Amino acid sequence: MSIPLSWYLILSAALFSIGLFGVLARKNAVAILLGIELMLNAVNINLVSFWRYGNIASISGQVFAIIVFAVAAAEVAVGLALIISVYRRRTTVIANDLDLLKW
Amino acid sequence: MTFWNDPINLISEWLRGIFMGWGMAANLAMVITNIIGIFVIILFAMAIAIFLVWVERKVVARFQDRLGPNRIGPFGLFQPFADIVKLIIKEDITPEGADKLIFNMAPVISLASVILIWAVVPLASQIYGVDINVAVLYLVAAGAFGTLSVIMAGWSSNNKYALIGAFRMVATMISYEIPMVVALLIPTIIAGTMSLKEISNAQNGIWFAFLSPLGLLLFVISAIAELGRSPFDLNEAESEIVAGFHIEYTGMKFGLFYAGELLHAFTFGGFMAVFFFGGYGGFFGLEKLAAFSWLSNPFIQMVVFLIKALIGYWVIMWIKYSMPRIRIDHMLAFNWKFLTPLAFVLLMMTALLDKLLAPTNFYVSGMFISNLLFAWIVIEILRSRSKQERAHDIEHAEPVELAAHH
Amino acid sequence: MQGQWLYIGLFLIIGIIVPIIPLLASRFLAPHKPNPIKQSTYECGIETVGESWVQFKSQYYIFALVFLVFDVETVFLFPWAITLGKLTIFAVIEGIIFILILLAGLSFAWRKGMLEWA
Amino acid sequence: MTPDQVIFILCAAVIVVTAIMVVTSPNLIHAALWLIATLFGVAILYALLQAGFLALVQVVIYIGAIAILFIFAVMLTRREMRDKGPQLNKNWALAAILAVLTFGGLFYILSGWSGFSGKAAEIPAGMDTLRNLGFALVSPDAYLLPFEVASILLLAALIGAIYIASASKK
Repeated sequence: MSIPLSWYLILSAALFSIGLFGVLARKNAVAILLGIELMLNAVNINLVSFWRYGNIASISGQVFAIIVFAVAAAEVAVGLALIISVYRRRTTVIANDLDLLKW
Repeated sequence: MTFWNDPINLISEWLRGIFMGWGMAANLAMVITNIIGIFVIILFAMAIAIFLVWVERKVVARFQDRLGPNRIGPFGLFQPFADIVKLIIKEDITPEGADKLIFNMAPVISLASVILIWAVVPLASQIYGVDINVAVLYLVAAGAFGTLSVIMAGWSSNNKYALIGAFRMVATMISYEIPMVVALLIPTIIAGTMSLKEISNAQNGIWFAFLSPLGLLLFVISAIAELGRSPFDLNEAESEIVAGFHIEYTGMKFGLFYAGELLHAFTFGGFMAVFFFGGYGGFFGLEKLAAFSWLSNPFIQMVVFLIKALIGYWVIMWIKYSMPRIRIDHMLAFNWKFLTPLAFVLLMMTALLDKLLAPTNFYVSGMFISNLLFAWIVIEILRSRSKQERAHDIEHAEPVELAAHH
Repeated sequence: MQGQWLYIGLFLIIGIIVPIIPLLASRFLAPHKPNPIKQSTYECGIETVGESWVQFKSQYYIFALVFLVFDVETVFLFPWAITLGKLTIFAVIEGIIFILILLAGLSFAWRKGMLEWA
Repeated sequence: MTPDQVIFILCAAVIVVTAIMVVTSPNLIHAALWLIATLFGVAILYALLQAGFLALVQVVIYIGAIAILFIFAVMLTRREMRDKGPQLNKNWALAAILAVLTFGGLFYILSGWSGFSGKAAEIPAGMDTLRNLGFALVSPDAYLLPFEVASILLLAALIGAIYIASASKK
C-alpha cells in the first residue's frame, strides 16, 4: 500500500465539488439527483479510506459506508418518486419551473 | 505436486520459472502467467459456447420432432463453425438514429458480463480462476452488467420494439433478482461462507439439494427468468415485438448476444451444480474409500462438474421448449406476490432451523422434512385461495348470451 | 487478497477484449454498403410512426422502486448469513426481525394495489 | 511509481472525467451512463482499499439498482424537455466558482491536518474483515441498532415513495 491517504481525500474532495456543481448548475431535477449521487460517493470514498488508513480492526468505516448505501437508496427512491409525481401534474422536470410553493 | 494432482499450479510455476529465467521481475512474471491463465479460461468458456450452439439446435430439434443440423460434419458437429463464419461475413447494419457508441458497446458488455462470471467458476478443487470470499455476491454483481447491456441495447437502437423489449427484460431481470439472491443466501447460510470452493466442499457429505429442495426450486425459476428464456421470454416475444431488445442487431453483434445467452444458461446450470449438487465433488463421502480415491483427481472433478452443468442446462432447455410464454403482468405478479414472500419465509425458516438443528442428530432429515412440510402448507393455501377465487368468479359471472340463431 | 482483485481486474479487461475480436474481424470481412432503406428502423415493414421514444407505463418504475429497496436489504443480509454459524440464536432472531420489517413494506405495497398491473 | 499508484491514478482520472461528463452532458441518458462509469471507478477504488465486499455492494446496489432506476425515471419523462436547449441554468458560472472554492477550501483544511499523508498499515494475515463486518452488524454493543434502523429507513422510503407515486396516479 504505497498510496498516501491524501490521494484518496483529494479525489473525494474533487468528486464532491463536481457533484456540488451538478446540484447547483443543472436545470433538470433528475440531473440534480445525479449530482447528489456523486456527492454521496465522495463521502463513501472518505469513509472507506479512513477505515483502511485508521484502525482496521474496528470496522466502523465499512459499517458507515453501508449505511450510506441505504441512505442513497432511500434518497433515490423518494426523490425520483417525487419528480415523477410532479412531472405527472405539471409535465415539467425543470427545477426552476416548480414554483407552486411560493409563499 | 504432480501434473495429475495439481495441473494449474504446476503449469503456472513452470511458466513463471521460464519468465523469470528471461530476467523478468517476479511480479511481472506472475501477472503475465495470470493473463495466460485468463485467456485459457475465457477461450475454454467460448469453446463451450460454440459447442452449446450445436447442443441447443440438436436438442430443440429433438423436442420438436426434427433432426436438427446434420449436414456439416458428423452429426452436424461443425454447424456452429459455419454459423460463426456466416455471422462474421454478414453486413453489419447500424440503424439510422442509433446512438452509435452505446449501440456498439451493448453486445460487448452483454457477453463480457457472462465471461466475467467464469473468473470464479470452480471447475475442480485445483482448477479455477480465483477463489474470492465474496464470490456469491460477485455473481449478482456480474448480473448487474447484463441488465445494463439490455437497457443500453434497447435504448440506443432507436426502435420502439427494442425499447419495449428492453423494458420488459429489465423488469423481469430486476424483479427475479430478489428471489435469486435469497435462493443464493440459503446455501450461504448452510455453508457459512460465500466462497464457491468452500460451498462445494461443504457438500461432500450431503448435497444442499436435500437440505433445501425449495431453495433449489427457487433458484431454478429465478435463474430462468434472469436468462429471459421461456416461459419468461416475453422480452423477445416473436409475435409482438419480433426479437425484443436486440431487434436491430445484425451479424456478429447479434452473435455476441446469442453466445452470451447460451453461455449464461450453461453457467447457471453450473451454479445449480455448485450451490445444490455438490459442484465438482459431492460424492456422499465415496471419495474417502480407497477404491474410489480417483474421484478426487482434478480432471475427474472437472468432468463431473461439466456433466452436472450440462444436466442443469438441459433442464433449462427442457423447460424452455415445453412451456408457453406468460404475460408481463402475470409474470411480475407471480414474482412479487408469490415467489418473493415465499423466498423470504423460506430464508427465515432455513436460518432458524440451521441454528436449532445443527447440534442435533437429525439435522439433515429435519431440514428436508421441514422443507416438504412448508411446500405442503403453501400448496394447501394456494389451493384454498384458488377455490375461493373460482367460487367468486362463478358467483359474479355474467350469463352468456347465445350468439347464434341458426 | 489484493492479488485476487488484480486478477479479477485483468479478467475484466480481457473479458472485454475477447468479444471485440470477432467484431473487428467482421468489420474487415463483412461488406459495408449502407442505404436508407436498409438503415431504416425495423418494424416488420410498416413505416415508422412517430418517435421511437414512447411514453412508458409508470408501473415499470414502481417495480424498479420496490426492487431497489429489496436489493439493498438482501445485500445487507450477506454479512449476517456468513457469520450465522458462529453466532447465538439471538443474532438469527435479529436477522428475522430485519426481514420482517422488509416484508411489512411488501405487504404495504400489495395492500395499496401497487403490485397490480392496472 | 508502484503499480498501486498507477492503478489509482488511472482510476482517479476516469472518476473525475466521467463525473464532469455527468454534470455537463446535455443528454440525460448519457449522463446516467456516465454516472455508471463513475460508480464503477469508485468500486475499483474500494477493491484497491481492500474492501472487496463494498466494491461488489457498490456494483450491485448502484449500478444494478440505482442507475437502472435513474434510467427508468428519465425515460418516463418526455424527451423534448431533456434534449432541447441548454441544460445548465443561468447561475452556472456562480456554481462553478462555488464548486472550485469548495474544493480549494477542503484542500486547504485537509493539508493542515496532521494525518493527511498517512500510510496504511498492512492488514494482518488471518483477519477476515467480512466476518468482522457480519459480527459488528449483529452484536448489540456494536452496530445492531443502525442495522435495524437502516431497515426501517428503507421501509419508510418504500412507503413514502409508493404513497407519492400512487397519489399522483389518480
